[in-house]
Amino acid sequence: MSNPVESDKKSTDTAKQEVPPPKVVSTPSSPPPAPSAPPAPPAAKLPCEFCRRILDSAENLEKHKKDEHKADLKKLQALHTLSDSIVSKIGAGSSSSFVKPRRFKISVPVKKILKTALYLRDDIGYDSVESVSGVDWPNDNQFEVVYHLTSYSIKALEDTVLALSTKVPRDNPKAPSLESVWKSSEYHERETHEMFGIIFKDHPCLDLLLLPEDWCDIPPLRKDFNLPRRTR
Amino acid sequence: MAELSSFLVLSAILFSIGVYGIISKKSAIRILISIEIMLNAVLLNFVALSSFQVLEPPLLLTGQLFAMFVITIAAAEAAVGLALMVTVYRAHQSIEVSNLKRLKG
Amino acid sequence: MSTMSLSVGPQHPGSGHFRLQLKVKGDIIVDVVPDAGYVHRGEEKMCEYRNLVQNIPHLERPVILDSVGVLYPYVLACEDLLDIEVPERAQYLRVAMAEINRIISHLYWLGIYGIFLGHSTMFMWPMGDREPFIDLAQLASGARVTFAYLVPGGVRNDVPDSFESQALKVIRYFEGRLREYDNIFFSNPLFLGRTKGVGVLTKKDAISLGAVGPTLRGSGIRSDVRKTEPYDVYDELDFDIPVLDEGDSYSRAMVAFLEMKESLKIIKQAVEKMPKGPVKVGMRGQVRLPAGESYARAEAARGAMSYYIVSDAGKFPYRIKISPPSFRNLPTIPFLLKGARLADMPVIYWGINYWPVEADR
Amino acid sequence: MSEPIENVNDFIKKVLEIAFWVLIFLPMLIFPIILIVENYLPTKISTLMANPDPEMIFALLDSDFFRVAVFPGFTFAAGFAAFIGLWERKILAKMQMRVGPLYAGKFEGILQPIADLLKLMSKEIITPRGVDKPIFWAVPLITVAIAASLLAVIPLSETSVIARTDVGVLIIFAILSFFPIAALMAGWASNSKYPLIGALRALHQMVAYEIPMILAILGVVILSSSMNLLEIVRIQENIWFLFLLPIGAVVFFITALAELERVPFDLPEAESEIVTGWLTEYSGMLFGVILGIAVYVKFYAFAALFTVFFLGGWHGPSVIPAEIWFILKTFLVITLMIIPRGVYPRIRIDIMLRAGWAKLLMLSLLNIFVALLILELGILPVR
Amino acid sequence: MIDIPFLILSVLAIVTAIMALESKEIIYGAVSLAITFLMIAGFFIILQVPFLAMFQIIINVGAVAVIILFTVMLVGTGTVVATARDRKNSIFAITVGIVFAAGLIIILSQWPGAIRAVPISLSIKEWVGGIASMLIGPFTPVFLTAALLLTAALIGALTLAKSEGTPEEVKDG
Repeated sequence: MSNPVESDKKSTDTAKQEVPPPKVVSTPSSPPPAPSAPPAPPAAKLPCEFCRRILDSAENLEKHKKDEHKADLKKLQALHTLSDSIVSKIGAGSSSSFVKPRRFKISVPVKKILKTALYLRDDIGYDSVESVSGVDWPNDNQFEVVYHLTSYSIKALEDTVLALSTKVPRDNPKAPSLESVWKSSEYHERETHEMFGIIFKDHPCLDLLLLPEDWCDIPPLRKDFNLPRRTR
Repeated sequence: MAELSSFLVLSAILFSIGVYGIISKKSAIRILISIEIMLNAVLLNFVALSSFQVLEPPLLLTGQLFAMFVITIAAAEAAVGLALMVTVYRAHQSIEVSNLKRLKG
Repeated sequence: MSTMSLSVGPQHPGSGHFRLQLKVKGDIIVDVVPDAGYVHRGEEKMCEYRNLVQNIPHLERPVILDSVGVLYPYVLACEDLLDIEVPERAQYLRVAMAEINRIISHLYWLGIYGIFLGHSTMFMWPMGDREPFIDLAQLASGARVTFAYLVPGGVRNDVPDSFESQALKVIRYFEGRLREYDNIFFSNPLFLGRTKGVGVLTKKDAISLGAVGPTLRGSGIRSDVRKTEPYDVYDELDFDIPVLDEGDSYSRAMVAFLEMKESLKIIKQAVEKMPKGPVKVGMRGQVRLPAGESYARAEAARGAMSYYIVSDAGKFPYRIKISPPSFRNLPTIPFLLKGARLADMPVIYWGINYWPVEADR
Repeated sequence: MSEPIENVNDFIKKVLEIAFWVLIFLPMLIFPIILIVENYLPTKISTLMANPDPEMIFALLDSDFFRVAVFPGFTFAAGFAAFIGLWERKILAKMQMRVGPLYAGKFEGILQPIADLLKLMSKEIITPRGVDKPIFWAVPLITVAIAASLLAVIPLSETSVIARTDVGVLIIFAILSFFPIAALMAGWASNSKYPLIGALRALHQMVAYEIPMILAILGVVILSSSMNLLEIVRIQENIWFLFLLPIGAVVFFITALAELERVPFDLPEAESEIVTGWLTEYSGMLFGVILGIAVYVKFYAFAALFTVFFLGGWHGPSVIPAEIWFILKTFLVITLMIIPRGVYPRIRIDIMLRAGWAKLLMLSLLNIFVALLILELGILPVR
Repeated sequence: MIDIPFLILSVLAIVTAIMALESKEIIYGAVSLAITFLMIAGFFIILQVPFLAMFQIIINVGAVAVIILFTVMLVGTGTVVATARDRKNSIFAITVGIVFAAGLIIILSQWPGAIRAVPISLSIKEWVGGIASMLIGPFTPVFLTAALLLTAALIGALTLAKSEGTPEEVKDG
């Protein structure tokens, strides 16, 4: 039985060569592709301390580590341009929380999340949701819903994970369900709903998944569901 | 050994049980069962007569040959009858002979 | 033909702690409602009341089969937040243990797959062949099932020096056994008859349903976190990712089977290339995560697993979100079972390698 | 008998029903006792005990009752069946790199079958609610009876055979047709979903595989031009039918596996899908009787039939007595029938039906053609 | 003297025949019918025709009774409630049955013609030879029409009972 595994020497060194700027699918309404930034001279102003930290440690390493660092730096810059282009595309209210090597986070107002999701899936190429997590911020009275997106179709974005987050008021937590954009987020959203009480509008079936049918307590993962006081 | 007449009497009794069954029973399956009983009564008659009677060699075992034919045809008839019953049940949800009045399916 | 509702319940020998409500018309499954949550223990809530190191034993409890695979992303996420560099030897040890655990988990799955098909030998052989690997893991970590071997910053203890020779012996033994598995099970005409063309998952559906692991790679998508985002020393080791295109139960089983061959290669390289040196970074007693958030993923036996840790520099982590591979494979089960035959239900269900405890957390 | 009797009609019905059951079971019980009391045992035993003279013992050994009850009959078959149970588990264990039953009995678990029987006897027999009691309790009895009735016709040697009939092969076909009835009654009486599916599957499988089996045996009957099993074995004096009709042997082997519901075809009690099929509701000794005794006696009977039809019954160099030859050959066939359980998974119902109706039927027709060809060319020594 | 086996068999046959019709549940009816067929096969053995006895068991007990049991399971389990009209009807049926039986017995008991004291008992070879020669001789057309009729019945039964189609049809149906 011929071994169906084809040796992929080729793919191990893709991580090494220079990552092209994100291939933007040419849709008429897409913004002008970000200019492929020439490797900025190290002295130029660097947007965040991660780049500075990589630069400081660049000097005292031997030769082969150095070009690996150069590739990391270049990819980091590519991520910067990508996240800036997304933020500019969405416009008001959205901001890029951080850009780390291979991870970057963008927070978006609730009203625009559906539009952003469609844009991210069709134009940028993030075609699958890895996990949907709710985070409870009681002191600024908000729930934060974070979608972690990854992409199978585009090779360059394969190792990056975009965290798309939006904030929902704690008293009536309503957020549009992105099940129509990514089918795989259905069960994740159902679980976030039963754990936090966030209502996802027009979700196909929003009843309890993991909790028992007769669960009548407040959603368990909220901070005011204080475990020690309940179990004593 | 039992003589011919006792066999004939027995098959007559079985046959009349079959007749009683056909007349009095409502469920189609009971009617099919009574038909089977009548057929077997006739079968018994055939074989009894043919083994007690003496015919010339070429036609010696006609009765038993007929018995074999009767058995096979009875089996085929039972199969078709039951297939009919299944389709009737699927259409009317019941095989009470009394309420299978309407002609349409 | 009226539809009969059948519940492949939490007690059914074919489903584990998980219920599938099937509507069956004749021999065809017409409607499937998965009912998870029978063994939900609130892992994420428990994490918020334990510090960094106390979380390790209870995080690996749900998946006793693949405890290193489950802990790997948690440890990577913590190191990302703590921003510490794991020593070289610890990275090799972690990779070796992860691959040993992958083989243990795949063998368990292959065994149960055999008994589902009524093939008792295919159940007995893998169960027997797990033992040498479990002994190898016991040699390294001291435990047979829940090793708790990975800690943020490296591994708990160094391996005895007989580990390398023992590992090479087990690898030689198992390579011979894999050839026998191939001609007894995978080219067994009745096995092919039962699994070929059953529960076909196309490439597009695999992506849209968010399948991971052998289910994804069985449908022709080359995506394995060890290759797409190499963590620790995976980029220095030479191994392949088996990918098949048919997407039926046979190709999922074949992908898992070939992965075992690759894992053997990885363990051999890791054990031979392992440099001397410290096995963990001294935490100097501070087990507080600095403020910030991190998201890490690793390739567990059943597929890509990820942890999202948010911390506000308090005593305990503020929020830990676990996204296990079985939970992400859950939508594929009803999708594939609709329209399948009742006799194919175990072949499809267990082909997806769904582990109820891991999905419920 | 718990319903109160309202009117005369019910009373007559109840009397008739009791009369029916008495008339059915009375002859079954009394008849053998009459046979024993009148002809053989009590008088002979007392005199035998007094002065055991060999000639009376030989007369006893030669009597029909001994043949039915002991040697080629039920006790021998049950003992052999118990041993097969142990032998099967031992072979499977060796194939699967494990040890198999070890602790019952000194030498490698030799007493394991007895241990199983005792364990099953100690288990409580639960008859679930809503179960149709008379039929539920009758099924184990019927299964054992049918399985044992196959032994009446199988000749172990020239002398030790129970029934010397000219229609031996037809009797086997007749008994074959009883098995589906037992499965259906068990499935129906258990009054629950899984046994019903199991019973229907058993029915489909047996009907689909009975016809190729009958045609395979037909090939043998054509060659030996007689339906008397003794005759069939006598003709295989110097050449076994296995070499003349290899296709028939293969078809019979496969259909025997299907009839016995052994692994490639054990759909009716497929554990992972429908929990032990039509046997689900049985527990304790009821289960023990069916699974312990009836199934293995049937297994021995089919292996013995294979030896009679294709391996030339008791023929073999006369250094060993005929019966031992027969037992050795049956033992070989049993081992061959056990091996598929270790090698093959279960096949799906539609593959099974398609294989049964299309492929095996074709093979058995081919086999009949080969048999006629051999008859024409006169390869067999003319009788 | 009336020999014991014949007596037992005939009593059993009649009782099981009545049970087949009168039993409460149809399942008992089907089982008693199978036993009746068995008794008839017993008679054939008494009449020295073992081949036909086995033939009867294979076809009637093995196939017909199994199909009836199968259909009863699938279909006919409704309990039949006996209304007043039924009781009147059954009394009428019993009288017709008895009259019929009496008539038949009177006619059949004085059966003329050369009657042998003991049924002929032929060895299997002569018997099969006789049947075969008749089949090839005067009865060939009957034999062929029987074969045609059987295939027609087979096809008819299949088309009648064929309901839902293969998995594909069920899925989109």
